[in-house]
Amino acid sequence: MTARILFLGPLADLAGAAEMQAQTPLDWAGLLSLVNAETKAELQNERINVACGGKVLAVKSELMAQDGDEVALLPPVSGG
Amino acid sequence: MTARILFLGPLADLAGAAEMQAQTPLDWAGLLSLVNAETKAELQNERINVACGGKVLAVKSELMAQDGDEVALLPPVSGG
Amino acid sequence: MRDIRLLTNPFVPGMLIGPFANANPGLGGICTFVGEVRGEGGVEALELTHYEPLTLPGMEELADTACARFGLMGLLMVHRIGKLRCGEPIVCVSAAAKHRRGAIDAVDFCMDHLKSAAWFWKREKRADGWHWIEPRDQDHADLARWK
Amino acid sequence: MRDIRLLTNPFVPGMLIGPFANANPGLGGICTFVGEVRGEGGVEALELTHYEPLTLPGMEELADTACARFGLMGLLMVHRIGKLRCGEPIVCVSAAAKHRRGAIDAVDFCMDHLKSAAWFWKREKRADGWHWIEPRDQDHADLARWK
Repeated sequence: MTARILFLGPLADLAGAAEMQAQTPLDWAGLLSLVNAETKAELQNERINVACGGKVLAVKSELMAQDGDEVALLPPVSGG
Repeated sequence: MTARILFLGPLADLAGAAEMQAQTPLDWAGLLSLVNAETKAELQNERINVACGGKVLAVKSELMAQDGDEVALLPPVSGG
Repeated sequence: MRDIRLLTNPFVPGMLIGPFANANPGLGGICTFVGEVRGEGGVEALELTHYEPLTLPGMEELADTACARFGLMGLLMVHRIGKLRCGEPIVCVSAAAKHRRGAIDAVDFCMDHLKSAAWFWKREKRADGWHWIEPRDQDHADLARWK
Repeated sequence: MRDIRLLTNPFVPGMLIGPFANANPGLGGICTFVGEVRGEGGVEALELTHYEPLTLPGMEELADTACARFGLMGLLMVHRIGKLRCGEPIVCVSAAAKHRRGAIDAVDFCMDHLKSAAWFWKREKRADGWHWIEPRDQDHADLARWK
């Protein structure tokens, strides 16, 4: 019963990995407890978005990942 | 001692010709006396610009064309 | 690289834009607008007249202003004159700059000025003959944005 | 005609724009923006990563919004991902419409959103290694114009 956590863009450098597995069910507090202090602080910044199962969450603290879900941690974007 | 008067764009239809010769020196009143009533009315509209010797006049009533000058009567433009 | 031209014959925009882009190495963004003759409303052809002593000097002056105002690396500005058929390009403006904002704004600026502040007159042929095109109110409003 | 793509390999904008223009007969104006990797400041390469489940759906949604808002006849929106070298195109947006205003504004709108509201992350390689690019304040200000 696991979810896949993805650290996108610069978050991968901060977390020290591009992805990790986590036990489910996994809520926002649970996710924050799995990362290092710097990453935890950054994830709580409003600049960071969270997607679960391919949908961006309107309120990331309401994360509730189930078995098989992919959770993507999305820092500020820069395309073009 | 003549100047060449050019009627650009729709003004040529109104004046009945694309160009004419006029005696010089020629001032604005003199030019207006050479054209038909409809053209005269239109030329006095602020939408109409006048160039003399390749320069657009800031104040068209200050026209003073000399021998060899080309006077261009310029209606509202539409490019692109 | 600067290329300002009046053309009396049909042109293919890609033949101008490709070499123009290559002539501005190090650019960050390039914006291009191409206007074509629309065939709607029964339009069969379009004719563009101009006043030669003013037209090209006016386009050069417009190019000077745009290059300075938007910090351009390069500017291409090509306008057709003469008779055009539906689907033919009338105008092509391409601006190269370090950043997208300068390139896009420069094209917008040049097109607004070519539309209603350059020495061209346009008429279109429909079934009942030739009709002169007056600039639209929208064109004047667009131009006023840059004052 | 609508063509929204992510590309993992280098592309030649003219090879996309020519067919796109031909696929929209009756257009009045077509505006195109191409962004390229600038080599200044010692930049040796650029890498664009994205989040696949969101990126293309987000671009499709952006295209829906632009087509409706600006009354477009056609929209081409192509974005590179992966490693890019200096001078390579990153992004190409082309919009076809009846009038120039819709075409130009649509390109402006799409570029602002691709810059700071699409799921891409960009980093550049300089002599001392890789550096992530943060969106500039100007990019956020540009985006806010459309709210």
